Amino acid sequence: MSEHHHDHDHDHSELSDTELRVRALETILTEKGYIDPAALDAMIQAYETKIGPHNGALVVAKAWTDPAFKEALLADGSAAVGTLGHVSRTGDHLVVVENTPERHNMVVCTLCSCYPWEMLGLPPVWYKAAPYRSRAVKDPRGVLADFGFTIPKDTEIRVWDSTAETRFLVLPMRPAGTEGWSEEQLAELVTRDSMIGTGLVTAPGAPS
Amino acid sequence: MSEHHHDHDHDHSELSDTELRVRALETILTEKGYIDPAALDAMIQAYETKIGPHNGALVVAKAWTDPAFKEALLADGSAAVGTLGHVSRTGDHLVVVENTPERHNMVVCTLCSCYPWEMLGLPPVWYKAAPYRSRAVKDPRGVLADFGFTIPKDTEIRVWDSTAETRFLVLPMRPAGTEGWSEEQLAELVTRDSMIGTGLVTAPGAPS
Amino acid sequence: MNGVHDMGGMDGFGKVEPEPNEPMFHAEWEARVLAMVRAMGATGAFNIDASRFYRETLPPEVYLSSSYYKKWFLGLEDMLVERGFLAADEVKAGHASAPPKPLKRGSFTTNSVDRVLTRGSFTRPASAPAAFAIGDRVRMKNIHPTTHTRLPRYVRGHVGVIERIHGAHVYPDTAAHDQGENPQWLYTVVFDGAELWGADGDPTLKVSVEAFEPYLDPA
Amino acid sequence: MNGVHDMGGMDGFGKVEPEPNEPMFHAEWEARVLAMVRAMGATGAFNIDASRFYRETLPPEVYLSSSYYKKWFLGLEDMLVERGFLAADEVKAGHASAPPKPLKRGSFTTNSVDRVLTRGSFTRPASAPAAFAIGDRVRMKNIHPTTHTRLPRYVRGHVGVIERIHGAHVYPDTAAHDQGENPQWLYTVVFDGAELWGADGDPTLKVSVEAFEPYLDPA
Repeated sequence: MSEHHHDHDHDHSELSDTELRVRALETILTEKGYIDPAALDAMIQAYETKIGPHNGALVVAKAWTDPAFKEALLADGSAAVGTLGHVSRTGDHLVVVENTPERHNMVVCTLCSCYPWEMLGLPPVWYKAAPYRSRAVKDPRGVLADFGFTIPKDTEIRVWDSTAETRFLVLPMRPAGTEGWSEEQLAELVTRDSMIGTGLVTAPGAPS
Repeated sequence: MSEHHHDHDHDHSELSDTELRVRALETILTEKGYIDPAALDAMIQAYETKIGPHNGALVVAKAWTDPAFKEALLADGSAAVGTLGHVSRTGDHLVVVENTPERHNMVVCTLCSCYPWEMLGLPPVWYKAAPYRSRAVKDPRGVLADFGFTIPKDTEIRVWDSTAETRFLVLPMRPAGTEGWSEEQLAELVTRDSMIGTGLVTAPGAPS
Repeated sequence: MNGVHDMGGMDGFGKVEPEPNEPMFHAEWEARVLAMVRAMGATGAFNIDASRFYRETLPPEVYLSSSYYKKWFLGLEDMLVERGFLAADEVKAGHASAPPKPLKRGSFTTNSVDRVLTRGSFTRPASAPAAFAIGDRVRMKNIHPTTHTRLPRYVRGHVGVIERIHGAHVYPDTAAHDQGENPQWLYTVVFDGAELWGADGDPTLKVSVEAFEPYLDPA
Repeated sequence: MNGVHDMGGMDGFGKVEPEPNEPMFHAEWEARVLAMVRAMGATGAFNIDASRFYRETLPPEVYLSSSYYKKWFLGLEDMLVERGFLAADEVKAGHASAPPKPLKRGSFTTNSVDRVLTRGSFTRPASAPAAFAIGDRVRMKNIHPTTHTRLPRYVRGHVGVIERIHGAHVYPDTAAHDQGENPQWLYTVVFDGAELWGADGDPTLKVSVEAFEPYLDPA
């Protein structure tokens, strides 16, 4: 049972209570002159339009097709991503970790919800909820089973607990059958979960 | 904030929901022939009348006045209590631990609510609740402060975590000014909390 | 299991709140729950370790927000359904509709009350001599079973001293899961506060746990 | 603090439940809460470490039963009241009635939005050379502060290996409590699964944490 599933807020009367309290707080902050509600609108709009897994997908596709970029990316994620005009605001602390047939990487934040917003957007509910946060570091194969996949039993599983301001992006394995594809085509294949380590990238029609 | 304070059952509608569910379960168990409700009545009546801290208080008072009994009690709590006609059903696993000017004992069950029922009755809500269970083993002096008292700062504090079926009874220090008192008089002074280690025994008019 | 029930050393639960003149029960249903748990235990439907495990496996937010007897009730209901003494649709209907399951020690009647009021013994014959003696230094094993255990997290990996030996007792780690009484030597192991809590710990603190032999390594 | 937020390695929370086509927000108020937290942070009313600490100190049953943005909201409200940016009676009334408290970096206006969208840097000049090198074995200290820390319980006392060095970063343990940025070297420390979880652990598992130098002892 996920935290979300149990959320008391899903009760309608409590939902409206929360809504009312949130509105009241915004009213007070506005009346105090601390914030301009229009600035909140603009911020929310930016989150809804500018960030998201498409940013990470472009970085992954580029790494798959440009060996020099990949090398730079693994050496210093922030610096390498900074060289791409279309992906911005990555911050200084991006660490990119590469999946290989020998090692599968998975990212968690056991203490709260640290996540590479600039690369992947806002984290999904499950990433911030107790089942994932509690089990990822102890039973990652059980967690992957909840996502419906398994990895070979002798593959190392490396779990990165994001306990500081470093942020981790998994570079998934490029699927077979995508030789000669363009960066744009490849980027279409890259899912958010594959960059967290809770999914694999598969090509349509290709064996996963 | 205690667990009790937050108890959702205190909401009236939820209380009646719990009541209804409890009654339904008893009905089913009865209809199945597993239990006789009259036997539950008899059991509850026995708990309400036969067990309670008066049992422990008698043991403590006896130990204060009878050095041989005290020695036997500290060596084997169950055996020593078994020799007293008026205190029964102690079980095999009673351990009595003595408070001295050098050492203050305190009993907790961090994992659930283990407690010497036969000596002290059913445990109070606070004993079974998270604040006591979580803090007793790490910050016992803070816990004692919640009970409104302190012990000298160089007195050893020994906390007994009841993680098995052994049960612990604290033998508190006999208060000054009670020389010559009878066992019965002394037993009146002995509080439940003093036998858990979260209280001291004081004599009326005597310095605590 | 590493559940929220294993709360020794946790912060954030607030002050202890003693209740003056606390009644034995805060509602009549609490007494019925207590009595049902004791009665069904006496019939042999479950042992004390299993009943603890069912309470521990309540959803953590339920465990933390429910009163004590509410947890007992929820654990009892789950346990009786899962072990086939009740059907989920009977619970829903509030009435029995299927035949009972045979009880190891028979129904709980007024004749059984006395037996419940006398505390059972958990001592059993030992199958081997005790591996440790009073005064021995031991390190608590770093185990993380998802099943029932009585080794709290806050002492795992830490070094203590054997202070008392209680004989061989029923082993909760197997008994909770109907894997037998599997008696094990039981010890009181005492730790310095600083060993458990580091430099910030109370220097006058000593904490003991009751530990079964399989929890211990020589240190 | 040893709070319920520190849940790495805990059992009993059930399955992970991915939500297909999950929306960015599940209600409009969630977006407002996110924006208010980011905006008030940008005004200098609090830093990210303080905001985490206020969420961690919510009552544990509230922490576990509230949705993510509900926790953000509750933590924000507590923090603004406790730091004097709001009065409790203003919250109750739903309107401001007292003069504002001056903000370190001024009001949050449309001109401030861009600044929030660019992630800040937590790197700071180091005051001393790094005490550890890549490949060094280190033991995580057994600390149990009641204040904010980023050293999770499940690695305390355990031995790992320094794998990466990230430079000196703002130290959350002091920054959360307005005791300064106090920059400390930050390392990736990697552990074998068996070191953390014992014999029952997944033999193919390795887990790393990001650990500040004060958390580490040579091993």
